[in-house]
Amino acid sequence: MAAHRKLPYWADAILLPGLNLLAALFVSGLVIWALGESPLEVLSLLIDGAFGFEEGVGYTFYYATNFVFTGLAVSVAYHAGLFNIGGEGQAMLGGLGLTLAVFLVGDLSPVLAVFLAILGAAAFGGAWAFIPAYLQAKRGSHVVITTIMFNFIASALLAYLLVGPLQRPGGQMPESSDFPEGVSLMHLQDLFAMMGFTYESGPLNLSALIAVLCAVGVWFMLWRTRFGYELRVVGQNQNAARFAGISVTRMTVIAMMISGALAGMMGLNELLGEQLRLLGNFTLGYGFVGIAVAFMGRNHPVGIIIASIVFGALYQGGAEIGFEISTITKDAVVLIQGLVILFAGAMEHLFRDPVERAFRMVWERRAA
Amino acid sequence: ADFTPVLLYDIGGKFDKSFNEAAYVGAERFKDETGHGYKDFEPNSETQYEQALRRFARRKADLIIAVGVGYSVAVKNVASKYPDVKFTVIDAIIDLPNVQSITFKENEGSFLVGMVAAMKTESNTIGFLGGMDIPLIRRFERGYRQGAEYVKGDLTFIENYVGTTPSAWNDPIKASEMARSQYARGADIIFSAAGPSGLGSIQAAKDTGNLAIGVDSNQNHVAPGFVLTSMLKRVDLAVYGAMSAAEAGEWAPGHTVMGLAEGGVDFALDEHNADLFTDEMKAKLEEARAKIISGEIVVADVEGSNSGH
Amino acid sequence: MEFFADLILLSDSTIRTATPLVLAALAGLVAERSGIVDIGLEGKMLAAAFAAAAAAAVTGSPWMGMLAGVGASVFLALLHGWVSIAQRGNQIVSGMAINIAVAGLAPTLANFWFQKGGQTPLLGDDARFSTITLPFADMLADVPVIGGLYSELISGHNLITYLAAALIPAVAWMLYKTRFGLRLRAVGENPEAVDTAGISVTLLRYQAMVIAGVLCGLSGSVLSTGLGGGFIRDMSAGKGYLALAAMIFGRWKPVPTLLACLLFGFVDALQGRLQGVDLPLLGEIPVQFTMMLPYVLTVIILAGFAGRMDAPKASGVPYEKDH
Amino acid sequence: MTNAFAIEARALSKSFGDVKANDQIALKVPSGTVHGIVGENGAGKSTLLKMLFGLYRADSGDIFVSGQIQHFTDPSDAMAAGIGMVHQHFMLVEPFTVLENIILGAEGSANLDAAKDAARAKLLMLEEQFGFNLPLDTPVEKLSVGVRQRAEILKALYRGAEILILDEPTAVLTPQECEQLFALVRQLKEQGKTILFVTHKLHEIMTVTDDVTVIRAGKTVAECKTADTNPEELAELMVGAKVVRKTARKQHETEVARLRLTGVSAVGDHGLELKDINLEVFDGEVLGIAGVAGNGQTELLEIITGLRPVQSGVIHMGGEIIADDRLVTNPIALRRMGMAHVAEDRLKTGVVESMSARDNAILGYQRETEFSSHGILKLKAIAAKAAAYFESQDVRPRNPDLPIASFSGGNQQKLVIVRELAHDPALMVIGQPTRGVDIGAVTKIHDQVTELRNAGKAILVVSADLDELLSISDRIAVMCEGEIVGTLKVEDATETKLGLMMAGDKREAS
Ligand SMILES: Nc1ncnc2c1ncn2[C@@H]1O[C@H](COP(=O)(O)OP(=O)(O)OP(=O)(O)O)[C@@H](O)[C@H]1O
Ligand SMILES: Nc1ncnc2c1ncn2[C@@H]1O[C@H](COP(=O)(O)OP(=O)(O)OP(=O)(O)O)[C@@H](O)[C@H]1O
Ligand SMILES: [Mg+2]
Ligand SMILES: [Mg+2]
Repeated sequence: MAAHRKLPYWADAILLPGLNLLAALFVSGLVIWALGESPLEVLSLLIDGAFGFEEGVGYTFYYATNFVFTGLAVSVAYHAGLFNIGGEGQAMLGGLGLTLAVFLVGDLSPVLAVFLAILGAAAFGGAWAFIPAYLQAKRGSHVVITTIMFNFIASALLAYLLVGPLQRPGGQMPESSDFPEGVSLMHLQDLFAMMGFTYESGPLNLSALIAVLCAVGVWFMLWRTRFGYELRVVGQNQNAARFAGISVTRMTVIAMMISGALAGMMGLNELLGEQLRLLGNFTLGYGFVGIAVAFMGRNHPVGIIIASIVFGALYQGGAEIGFEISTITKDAVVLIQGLVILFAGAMEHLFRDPVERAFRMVWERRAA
Repeated sequence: ADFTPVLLYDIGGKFDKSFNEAAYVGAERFKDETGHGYKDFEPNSETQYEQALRRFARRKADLIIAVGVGYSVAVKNVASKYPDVKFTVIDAIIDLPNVQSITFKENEGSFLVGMVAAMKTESNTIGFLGGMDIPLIRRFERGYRQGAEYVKGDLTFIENYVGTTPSAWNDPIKASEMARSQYARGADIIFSAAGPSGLGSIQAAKDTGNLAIGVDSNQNHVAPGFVLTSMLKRVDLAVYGAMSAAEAGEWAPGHTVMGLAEGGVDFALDEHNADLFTDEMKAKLEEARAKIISGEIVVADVEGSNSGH
Repeated sequence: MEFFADLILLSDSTIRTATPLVLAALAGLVAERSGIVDIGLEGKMLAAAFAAAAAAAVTGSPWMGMLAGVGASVFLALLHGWVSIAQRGNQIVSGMAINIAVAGLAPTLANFWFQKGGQTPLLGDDARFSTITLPFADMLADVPVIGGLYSELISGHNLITYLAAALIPAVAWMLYKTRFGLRLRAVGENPEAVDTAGISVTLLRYQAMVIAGVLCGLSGSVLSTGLGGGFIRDMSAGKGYLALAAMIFGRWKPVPTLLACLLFGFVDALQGRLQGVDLPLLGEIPVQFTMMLPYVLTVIILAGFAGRMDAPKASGVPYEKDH
Repeated sequence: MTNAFAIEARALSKSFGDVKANDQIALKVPSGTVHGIVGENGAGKSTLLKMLFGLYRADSGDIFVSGQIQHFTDPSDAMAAGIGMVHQHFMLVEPFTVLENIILGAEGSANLDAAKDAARAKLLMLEEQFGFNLPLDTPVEKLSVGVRQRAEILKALYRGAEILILDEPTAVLTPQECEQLFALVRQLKEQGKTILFVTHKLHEIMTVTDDVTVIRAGKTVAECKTADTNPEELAELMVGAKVVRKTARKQHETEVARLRLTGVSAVGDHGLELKDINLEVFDGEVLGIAGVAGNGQTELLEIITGLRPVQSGVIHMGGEIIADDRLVTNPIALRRMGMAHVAEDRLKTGVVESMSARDNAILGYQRETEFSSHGILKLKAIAAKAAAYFESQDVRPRNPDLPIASFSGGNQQKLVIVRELAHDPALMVIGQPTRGVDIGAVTKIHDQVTELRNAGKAILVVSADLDELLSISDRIAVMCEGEIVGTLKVEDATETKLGLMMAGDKREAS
């Protein structure tokens, strides 16, 4: 059964994506070479910057945390057959919910504030996804358009609040006051210090663990619970869902709200973990990158975590290149990110055929 | 080792045709004049502000200049951890013994270009175009308006903001559309404080045969004859000054405000717009400049001003 | 009378704003009608804007600019086509990747070639498509109503805007009145039917991508050499996504798509006009809320027009021909 | 060579990976004949036809058309050689009109209007010649399957096909439509065309073909004149063993109405309305519903199974109201009350194509405590159950991890049926129990339905296949235009009577 025999799991999950990543890096290398720099030097700076020292690793995982949240968000909606482009806006609203919770009770009890902030982020993010979801379910309004629109609306809303009611007194930029003392998610390096060893992990904070928990939760929900089963049925075949007694409307709304809640939690990392205030544009396109992350990760939580780390490494390593070589600007790094998404995310089959052929040859030789 | 200062831009990036670019110009001048190199970095996100500061602080940079109000919190955090490293922050005020803060009185410069606009307008309607509606930009608007009203009492103002996302600073098409609309509604001069989007406003001035006022850097050359003047914010001087002072060992912490008196803000007059100015106008402007410097005219600021004190 | 003048003004602005939108939306329409989802309009537009401005700056000719803009966009369209058709890749990811890569590539190249910080030099009047005054526009300007309409609204746009006006019926004609259009619409609905009818699905889709590339290239060119006068990083500013929304809103049909683009253009012009204006009853609305207006309105209209969307059935699905 | 075969295949082989779909297949079709091909699900019939039409390329072997060797690289080559094919799943663009569909790929002029005009003239001639009457300007999505199929045939004739390949053309047709098709086939034959005909219904082979080729496991196992064989022999050749119904209908009294519809009306699709439906299904009986497709049978199934609201009237199940003008009972609740439902359209409703067979094995029953508790799926129980289903129903291949889409329709149907049987239903509602299923599986499914009936359960069957209804029902109700025009005891029913009633003739109703 050589042909029906599938590639071993490791080839599917690691070898093929790895080859694609190499192809992306190769093309990036050509661009760097064309810009007059040494591709190898840049590559080594990138890897070294992302994984070469404690703080670099910290930053890599810090950025990855954002992508895990937004990638999971995209993927939960996707499994329900919905394309949520609104991660950006949902993250903004999540940040707002978080901030409101912090200012509401921050002075009373930091612990309670952190707890409520997490809930606030999820609740506001979910609520922001509710209207597009409801309109899709009840009125057939295309969720792709409505979520794009809601991104713009969210940013305008945040801009209004941050130069109005929530503005930092005396501030010049759209940002809120600092969170009250002690209202933050602990940095992991402090946690490590408490446990008795030092590891400088930069801004990496507890939300990274929350993100991993969310990934596990999403995995469990999708493939181990009845709810997840029903969600996937709705995503694949709405007629079959009705046949099986599942309410498509209800599922659409719930799935989008879970998606929005996950996107909303991105603020935990950026705001409650690091910036300790609400910034007007803290989402910085992470919501959009989440789409690429989700698909690169084949819409599986493990894949999403891996893809997030790749992107985290690109963000962090890319910054390190910028520190050292001024001709490789942030733009060049953005280009490399685009190429990685293209090769590793969109060209799943690029090396599949050659690799399968190679495997078949090996199998046949063994069989003979 | 060789003296190597570090220059950190804000998210707008090195060539924003605005104050980041001015900072770059100042650093280049320092490099040309002294032969000392410098390092610079363009961050992608707020998180990288602190990351960059830490990185260079840890390596004991000779001087770290951070450009932009966005750096406030990051500089505060890092500077307190590295008390023996010198920081200069532009557009923000940090009260620490190893930090020098430099801010500008944009409202004073705006006052002067507001006067120019009022003196030049024939329709008695002038416009303002901001990138985002944020306090920083409102200060430009406030000064502009006051300056114009100082000259003429009965002016009509039209005011627009481009957007609410970061792309508001990079949307010349929308800016140009808004400027066209203002011109069509009777404005004949528009002052835009919108970063690169402002180029769209200049374009619209050219296309409709009206006048625009540039911002931050001298933009008179962009469309000679159509740019009435530019409101200069001399971040280049600030950067050059800080670097030179540090090299000479004269760098000192504390807060410096650069207004008209210090030459930190101004309006641009050069060969591209000389024809648009009459001697009478120049005289009036110089008079006002003197009055502002002497304190006879107080240019108002918006709440949240950081240049006062 | 002032109301009328205002309306003409708004409409004039609507036409300008809608020009890049409608060109990009038509590009998306042709691509999706052939079965390829094109979320990469934004990137193609930006690439074209850059290439057009760069070529126009170097050669001094807007025509060379347009050629370069279209060339760049067609190249990306074919790349997206190759990923979608030959690689059977994920079309959404490919589109996103192109958007992101171009956002990085364009300023990088601009910097490399012009050292102006990710911008191209500003274009002189000769290097742009400047506004064209139609015959008699000046003469008629004072005739009441019609004069204003003609001289303000119809006259005085750049060449690409007029080209766009001509391309809308052309695309509609191509789609509904030609053999190619029939096959194009068929391949987006049921590629197997096309295949068994002996027509190459692959070729049709590549052809569609070329057309989409040309349209999107014009859309980008008008940004940097028509409406604007040079390239600035990220100058497409989300217009590609808006065009995509307009196309969906227009239910993948040319005329409704045009109307959607005009609506977006109009509401955008209106929101600019409403900024800082004292409205009866409401007073002065904070700018952030006037800026929300186009988006809120879109959502409301969309919710009003309930019903199914007629997306081409096969769009986004790679076609796997059996052996 | 004047006496060449219209189409001939010599030692054609085709493998998909390790599966030898066709293994040295031989086929000889004399010109001007109707040639039947029969075989089990997955025997390789479609694969053979697709090679003849240039859709697949043979691994080895040769194809001859009128004695000329052919090397088809794609369907346009086959069409050029005079071959036309009507696929099992129609190759039509739904929003296009019939005319547009017919000319697609053979438009002639680049100007569409001119092309349409030219085509219209030619089509009218063809229609006259073959007695078609197709609504050329109606979008295909609005047409019934039978009309669509004639559009497909006209499409092939329009391209000048001399050899027509029909892959399971009758699987979705009503008896009337079948008759029309057979008439057409005979007419085409008279005009000198050659026809290849695949079907699972052996009586059709007997009525319409001249010769028949039997395929088993990718090999030609027999080739003979139709006149020299009979259905039993063919079935045995196909399956490799005798095919017999094992279960006979037991005589017993039926008194308890398990399902009762009283004065039910509902809004249907395409402007149809269900009007004043009164119906009872008793324990221990099979009630068949006959009707031309699109006369409300689908809607009837939907209102009973909780998928469509009723406007007025009441539906009772075992004494409880399950639907009225305000109430729609959720399908899950209905299943818990003992109603099992085999959906009419497998792929559209009955299964989730991209999910594994294992996941599909619990569809609709996912909330039973057997499969989940406290919201958590019981994976082991599910896997065990799926394996048991596969075993008891002989679903092939025996791999519940494969996506259901990669099973043939017959095997999908076996799984769907056993899924519904497994929960000991008191009432079973079945739409098209054996559509596209081979003779072996048909027999098995019919046996199962009869066993259920004998065990005293109530069964409602909607089928387009009158033979099927006649062989498994106790009573048959006929629907026409949303109404029940009458109900016959199976002893009193004949195909002719039913056919008349299906056409709306109420006189036969008793
Ligand atoms: N595209 C394909 N890819 C892989 N295997 C295939 C493919 N098509 C057919 N097969 C294999 O070839 C075998 C023959 O399939 P084929 O479709 O010819 O059967 P068939 O006789 O038409 O069956 P049915 O009566 O169900 O239509 C199948 O068992 C299947 O395993
Ligand atoms: N892409 C594919 N990959 C693998 N197997 C396939 C593929 N396409 C078809 N097959 C196999 O081909 C066989 C027949 O396919 P086909 O589409 O003819 O089924 P079908 O006609 O719906 O079946 P039935 O006649 O039982 O209704 C199936 O057994 C299926 O497993
Ligand atoms: Mg078949
Ligand atoms: Mg079949």
